[in-house]
Amino acid sequence: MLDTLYQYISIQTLAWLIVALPLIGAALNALIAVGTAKREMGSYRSLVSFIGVVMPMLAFAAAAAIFVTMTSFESTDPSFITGPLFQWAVTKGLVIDIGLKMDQLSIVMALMVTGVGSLIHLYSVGYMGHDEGYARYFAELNLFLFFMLTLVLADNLVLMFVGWEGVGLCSYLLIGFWFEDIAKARAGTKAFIVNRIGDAFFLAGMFLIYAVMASANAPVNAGYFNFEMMSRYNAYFVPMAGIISLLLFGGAVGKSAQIPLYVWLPDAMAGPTPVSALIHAATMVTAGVYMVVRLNFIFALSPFALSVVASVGAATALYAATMGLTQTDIKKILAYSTISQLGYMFMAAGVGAFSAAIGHLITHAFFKALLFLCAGSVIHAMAGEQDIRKMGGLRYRMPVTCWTFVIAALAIAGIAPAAGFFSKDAILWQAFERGQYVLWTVGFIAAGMTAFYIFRAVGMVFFGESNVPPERYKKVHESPTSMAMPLIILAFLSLLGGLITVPHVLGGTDRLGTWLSKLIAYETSHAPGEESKATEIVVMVITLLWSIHFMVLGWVIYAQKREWPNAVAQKFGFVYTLVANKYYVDEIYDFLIVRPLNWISTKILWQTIDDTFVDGLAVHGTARTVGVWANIVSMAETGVLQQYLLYFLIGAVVVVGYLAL
Amino acid sequence: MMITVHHYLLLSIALFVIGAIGVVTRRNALIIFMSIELMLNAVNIAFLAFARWNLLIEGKMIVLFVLAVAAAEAAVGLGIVISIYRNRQTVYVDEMRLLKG
Amino acid sequence: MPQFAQMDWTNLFNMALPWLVVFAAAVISFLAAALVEEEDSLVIPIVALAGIAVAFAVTWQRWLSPSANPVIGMFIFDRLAFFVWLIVLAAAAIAVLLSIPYLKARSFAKPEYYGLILLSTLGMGCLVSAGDLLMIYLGIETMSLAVYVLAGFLRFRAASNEAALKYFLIGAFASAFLLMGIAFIFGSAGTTNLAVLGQRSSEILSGEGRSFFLFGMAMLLVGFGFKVAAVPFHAWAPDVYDGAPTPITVFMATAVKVAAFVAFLRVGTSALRFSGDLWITVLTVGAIVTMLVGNLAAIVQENIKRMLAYSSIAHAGYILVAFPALVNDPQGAGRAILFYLFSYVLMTAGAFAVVVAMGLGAEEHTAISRLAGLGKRRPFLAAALSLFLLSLLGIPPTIGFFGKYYLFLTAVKSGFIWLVVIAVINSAMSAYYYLRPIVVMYFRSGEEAWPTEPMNPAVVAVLAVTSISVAYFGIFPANLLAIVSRSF
Amino acid sequence: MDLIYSHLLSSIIFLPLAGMVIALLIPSRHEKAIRVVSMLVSVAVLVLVAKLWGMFVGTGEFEFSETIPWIPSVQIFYHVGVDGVALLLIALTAFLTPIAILASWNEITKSVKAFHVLILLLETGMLGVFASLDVFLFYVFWEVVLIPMYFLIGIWGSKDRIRAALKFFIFTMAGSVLMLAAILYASSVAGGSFDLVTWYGHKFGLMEQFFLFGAFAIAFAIKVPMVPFHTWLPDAHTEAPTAGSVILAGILLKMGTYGFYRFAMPLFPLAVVKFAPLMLTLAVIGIVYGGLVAMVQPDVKRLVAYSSISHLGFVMLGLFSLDPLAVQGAVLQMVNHGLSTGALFLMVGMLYSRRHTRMIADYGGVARTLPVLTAAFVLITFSSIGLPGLNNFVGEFLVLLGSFQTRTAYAAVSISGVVISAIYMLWMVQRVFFGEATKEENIKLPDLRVREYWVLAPIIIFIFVIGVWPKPWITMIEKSTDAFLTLSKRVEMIVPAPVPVTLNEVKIPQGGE
Amino acid sequence: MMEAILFYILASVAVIAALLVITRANPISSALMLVVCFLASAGIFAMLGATFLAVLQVLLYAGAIMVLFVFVIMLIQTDPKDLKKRQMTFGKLLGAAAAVYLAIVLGIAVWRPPFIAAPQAGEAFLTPSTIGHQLLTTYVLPFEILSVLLLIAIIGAVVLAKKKI
Repeated sequence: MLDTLYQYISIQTLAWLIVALPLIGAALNALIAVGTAKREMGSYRSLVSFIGVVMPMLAFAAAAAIFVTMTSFESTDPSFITGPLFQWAVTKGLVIDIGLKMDQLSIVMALMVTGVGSLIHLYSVGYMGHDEGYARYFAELNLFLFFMLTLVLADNLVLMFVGWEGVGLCSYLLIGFWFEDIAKARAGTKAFIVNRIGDAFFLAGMFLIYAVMASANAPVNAGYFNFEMMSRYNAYFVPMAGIISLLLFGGAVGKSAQIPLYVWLPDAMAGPTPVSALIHAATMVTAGVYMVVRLNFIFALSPFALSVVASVGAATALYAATMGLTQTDIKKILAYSTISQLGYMFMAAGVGAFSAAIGHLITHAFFKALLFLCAGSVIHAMAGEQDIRKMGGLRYRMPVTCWTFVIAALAIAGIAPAAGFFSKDAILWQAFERGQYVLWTVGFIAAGMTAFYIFRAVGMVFFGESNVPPERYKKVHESPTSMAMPLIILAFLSLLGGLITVPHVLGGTDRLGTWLSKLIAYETSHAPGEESKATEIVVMVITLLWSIHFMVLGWVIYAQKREWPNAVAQKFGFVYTLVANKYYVDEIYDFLIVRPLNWISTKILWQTIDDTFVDGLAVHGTARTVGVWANIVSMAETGVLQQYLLYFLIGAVVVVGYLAL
Repeated sequence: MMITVHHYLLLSIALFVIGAIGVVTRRNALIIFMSIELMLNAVNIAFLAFARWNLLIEGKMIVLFVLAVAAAEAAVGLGIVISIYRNRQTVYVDEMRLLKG
Repeated sequence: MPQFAQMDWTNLFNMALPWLVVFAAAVISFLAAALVEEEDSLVIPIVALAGIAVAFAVTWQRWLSPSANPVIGMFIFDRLAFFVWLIVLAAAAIAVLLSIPYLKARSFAKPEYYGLILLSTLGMGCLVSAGDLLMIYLGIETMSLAVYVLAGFLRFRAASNEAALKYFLIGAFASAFLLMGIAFIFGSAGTTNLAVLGQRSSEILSGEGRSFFLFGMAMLLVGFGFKVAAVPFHAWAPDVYDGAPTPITVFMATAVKVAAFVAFLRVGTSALRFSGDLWITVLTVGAIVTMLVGNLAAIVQENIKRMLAYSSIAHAGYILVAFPALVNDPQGAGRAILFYLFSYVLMTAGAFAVVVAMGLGAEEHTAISRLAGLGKRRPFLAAALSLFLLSLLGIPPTIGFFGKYYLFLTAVKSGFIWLVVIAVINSAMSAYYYLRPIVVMYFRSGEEAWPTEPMNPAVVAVLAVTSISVAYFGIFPANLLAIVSRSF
Repeated sequence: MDLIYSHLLSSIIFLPLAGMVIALLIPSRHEKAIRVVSMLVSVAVLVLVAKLWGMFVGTGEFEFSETIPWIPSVQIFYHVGVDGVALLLIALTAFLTPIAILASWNEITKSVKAFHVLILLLETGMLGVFASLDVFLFYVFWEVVLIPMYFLIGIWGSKDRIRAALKFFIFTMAGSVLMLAAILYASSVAGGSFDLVTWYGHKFGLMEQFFLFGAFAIAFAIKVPMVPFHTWLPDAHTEAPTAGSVILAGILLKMGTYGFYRFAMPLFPLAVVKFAPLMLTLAVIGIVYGGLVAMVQPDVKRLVAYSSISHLGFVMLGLFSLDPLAVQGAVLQMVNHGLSTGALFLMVGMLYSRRHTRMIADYGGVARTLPVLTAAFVLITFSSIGLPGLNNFVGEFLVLLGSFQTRTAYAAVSISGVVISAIYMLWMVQRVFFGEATKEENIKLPDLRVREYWVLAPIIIFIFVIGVWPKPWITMIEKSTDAFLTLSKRVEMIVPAPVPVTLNEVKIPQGGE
Repeated sequence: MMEAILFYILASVAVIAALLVITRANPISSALMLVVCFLASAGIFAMLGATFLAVLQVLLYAGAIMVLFVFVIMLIQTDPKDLKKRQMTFGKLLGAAAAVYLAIVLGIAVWRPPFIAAPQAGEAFLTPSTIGHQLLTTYVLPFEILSVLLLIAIIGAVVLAKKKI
């Protein structure tokens, strides 16, 4: 069947189509959006849905076709590049092509992005069905896919950066989608700005890469930023690898919401829930992880940089998990959970387990998207209510949502055999195996917390007594098919997605790891000896039991004994307040950075330096000095003739005195 | 005791400076004008002294012209004084401060 | 001294013909005054204008074919004299033209007026072609005496009286200094002839006559400083320009100044420049102080006549910037000065012409604030004034810019870069006050529909000629530059 | 037609002047006719520039050069010609002028004739500045630009316009008179010639270079404007009418950077070595400081004005880092800033014409009432922030990339500008457009009119064109910037030799490393 | 010796008279003192060999011009009581000081050796006929200009001073 396809269209063109289709969708929907601005959309609504949903699906189909083709390649390396569509910049010393790189990593990402993306688009048809910004929504969402795919498929760093910033743009637009709520608009602004801080580091990293490539005398024509070229001249990166890696990681910290730049992500929940699912859970936020893995050949050169990556990841994983414990907003819980899970991924990358990072990235995409979509379904049903304390017992009213949510919760909690179990276990095991016991311990604790907070949510939302006012409770209903369908598909994936990473010890083949192994420069793929096999199983079981324990605990407490937590909270009042207020980090940033910056800019830079000194003292001061002298000189012209004669005489005396003496 | 050109020049300078002092110290336009006449007179002495010592006739001729010009100036100057007196009933220059600044 | 006995009378007549024409016109105008009955008859100004026109044509012809032997007695009939006299005649014509409506508006069209302008012009003719200090003195006196009278011509106006008195007293005082200077130069050099002085000055300066010579030179500088209104001998200028009838102000600011500068230039190139450093120091300091005082005081003026008066002081300062360069590069500096004088006359006359045009009502309004809204009411008048002011400011492509440029270029070439830096900073400072009338005319709206009088053809003619020249020679200065180069 | 083609460059320069004369001849009550004529003339200029662009080869030397004796006795010639950079800026001028005229179609109702006359005069001045190869000619055009802009601000500006106009004038004048002194001095040591190409070949002494560079640099730095000579800019921008702001930000500021590019740096390379740290420091200060001050401005126009200071800091950083990429980036940044900031001012003008206020606090929530305007504004905002794929990114990226290689520390600090620009722009957008429309006046506003679409569309198209495919633009200027670098990096100066004053076909050294 | 005595007498008279000119409150006194000064100067003129000019000085200056002055003074000033009191101001002091300084400077500049007596021989004695000859030969041009000057003076004085033209 594919052969027939390739008679009409080359595989390169197909690759381009993956990127182009969402762009076309975005453009068309943008036109509709502008055309119907301030008017009723009417029949355009179905056109918008059609374009918006079909384009990502087609892109997914194209990606799938390429993936199938790649798996059937007989050579050891199935990757290929599309070659430049056009040259973005060519000058002496700089060549940047616009080209795509289809390799094992990028195609997996593309599949995930288009796949999950399509589902979420489909979900959005129902979720956003009555919004007046419908066309705008789909335009922005399609545009997001375009940029995300650009980011993923780019064959060079600059193009990747284009996607990188582009997804930031879309994130900004979509977070602030309901811009009339100033808090939402503010959240969008905050997200973009915090991301920008990371991007600045990213840029600096790119410039250093350029410097390295230039010093390596790499052939300019191929492009200094080309991944292929960079990996070929890998050796030259040795002296600078640490700093470059850290700078690039700075970018990842921003995009993937790690300490200390994670603050935007909880706020980003202001966007429509499908957006949170797609951008702030499944795809965009994982771009940082993707970038680290993509450039693993540089990161791997610097153990120090890797250890920083791992430490930041682990710290974030634990830290965010603690905050997840106390949140009462369902989306916020998921947001902190996302931050925490991203921490895991970085921890994996940091210990050198790049493929484990990607594995968790993929499974996380499934179950976290699912969690968000379920949450969206609940919120939709609850007419916008997001506080889990005002929910409860919803399983009777919306069973599909409930049970898919539980599946996703199992997955994220790492309960076998759901997807999360395998991927998370891989990370923890890799840390343990490489002797990173501290990291492992942190990850282990965080895993328990994860299980606890997610089942806390399950318990409070779907089980136990309902806190919903009865008349409202009656109105709660299951979501329409267009929304339920993606839930079911994702539940399926969350349940079975782990199969791609089933480790050898459990009789699996770690398909993903094998698939990616070509690209990973430094994965100490220990052929598991007998000893470690046993250890691995022991560790695995311990982790599993630990997670199950907390799962049960969380469910019991919050579904059955809801009075307990308050008692605990009162007992540990200070700690609880601290955590519930997210450690006051937003306030601290506000106090330490935002306010001082504002104050300095206003009072010192603008009013003091600019207005008072430069403009006031220097500019107007000069003018005033001139004015004063002008008045003095003018006053000397008193009108009295004798004065004039006096000036004359004095002048004459001076001239004569000077000349005659 | 020889009288040299320097003596005459000193006299000339003395008269010139006295005239100048008069010009800057007096307020009566007529006296200022007279002081100026004093200065012109001093110039004439200087011219004649130089003419005498250089044996040049030019100096004396110039004095002739200066005398004539001074006369002409006197006519015009007094005309101005009269016309201003008609308007303002004063010849004191410190009262003429219409124009200033 | 060249003996007069050997003089060729025919040659003299031939050369001095334009002078004679002006004199004749003056005499005719006095005679006509006896015959014409009505006061504001146009006969007398027309006679004056005709005389000036004929003189202009003849002078131009003389400029084209100058005599091989220009020195006649105490006169030098060279191209410089003819060129400058052309400027002076033009300025006189402008003064006459502006006077017609001005005097008519004040019902004081006395017939002697135009004759006095012509005689003063004649005095300037002597001044610009003077080859002898005595002739310079006489020229200055002839010129000034008439202007004293003209300044006080509006006898019924206190301001006019006051201007005349101030001008006269300081003028006489300055003449005494000038004369004293001449006396000492005569005493040390034994001659008052400029050419001879030029030949002998270095010898005198190294001999025992040095101190007398320098003393004389200092006094002479004081005298000229008064005439060109250089600081600190400038104090009379704003008051006199302010109080005098505006057409006479034009005459003083242009013709008198040009003639005085050219006489100064002649003296400077022939004799004084040999004193080298002393000359440079005095003139450098003088130039700086003059520019500064002129520009500073102009900033706070509320009266456009006074503002232009200070502006003309500042411009004297700019011209003085080129004087130190006379020491090394007399030709270049002289040409630059001449060019600048020409441009200065055009733009100053133009600007004052607008002031005259504004003052044709019952009263003369010279407050800058009265210009409010002129841009709307009288777009052409406002545009012309803007053009002149911008030219005075030195914005290309106006003649004022090129003039200034050429002037400063000469100074820089002779190494006076810091002087030029000060000058250009002054020039920037002058933007303050040159822009003010423009601001008022265009950016503020005036309620009254003033001035009510229609434009007078004479004023229109002056404005047309000056504004077109300012623009044309600003863009294409090459031809004018060629004329100037052949004149010096 | 042949005459026009054989003197294409001069035709371009003086066509607006001819248009000005025509406009002058039309009686002022025929406002429509005046508008149409001005529009047609400016479009005709654009067409001719397109023709010029088509004929441009890009050799790195001056093309289309024309030399006519002007004031031969003082060696002043009418000498014009363009290299890639000049052509780019000429194109920008020709592009923005019709847009400015169109933008004023309904906004300007007072003294319509004078307005268009001045705009056309301004266009001639600006084109002349970019095309002059004779320093005297350059100075003339440089000053000619001053007057119409002064009037534009002073007559059609808003409340505090008089003070702003005066400040603009005196600031610029103060700088340019020093430049005049420097020009005089340079010509007197360069054998009296005013020809730029001759000057390029002249060896100025070390101290001479310092002083001359200083004088030129002050004049240009005021125009750019670099901190601390910038305070005229916020006032001028704020008070100017929309068209004035567009031209001021879009083109006039580029005259300063172009001055550095064309004169101050290649003429005085030794001084560049000496002063580069200072200039770079000022540039970096400008980037950060301009951004931070922009952040806290309560007035949209002031905000955009301060953002210009920040953006032009990047241009200066690029020029003075003397790296090929950075210089190319700087040149592109000039154009990009012209487009984006021009568009921002246009849109602020559109807002102003609806709401008659520039204060951010008076807006809020207008996105609902003006969805399309908001969309366009956000787009331009992101262009200004430097979103990849839009025009500004190209310039900023190249500047930072290049300067990072030669001037790492400065570039590293400047990267913060990337963050700051996001802060002030997005914060402003948020406060102006988003949130609930609480104010009565903001609820009923008409969205973009057809004319306004036409005003914005060309700019938006070019924002995409340059951002998506910058290669042709870079190719066009590459040779020229190489030549610039060769000249500006002549630390070992050319052997002093009497320079022949042959003005035709004088070649500047071919670029290359 | 005789010359010296004469010189000192005349000089001191002239200087004292000049000082009185500038110090008298009443312009009439000043005018009279000025006449005295002019007469003394005429003596000096004669000593310097310019007898004709000395005569002219007496006739023209001390005679005609001073009479004119006195006329004007009488014309405009009726009562000596109206005379303003003289006052000492800083400006006047400064002016006087400057003038005195000028005198010192000039004195130093002038009082420099060699002090030589006037040459006795070859003095061109200025007789009226010499003057006439000179005026119509060497000085004919200034002479003509002088006539213009006097014309201006006549007309000017009339224009300014006449009550009604």
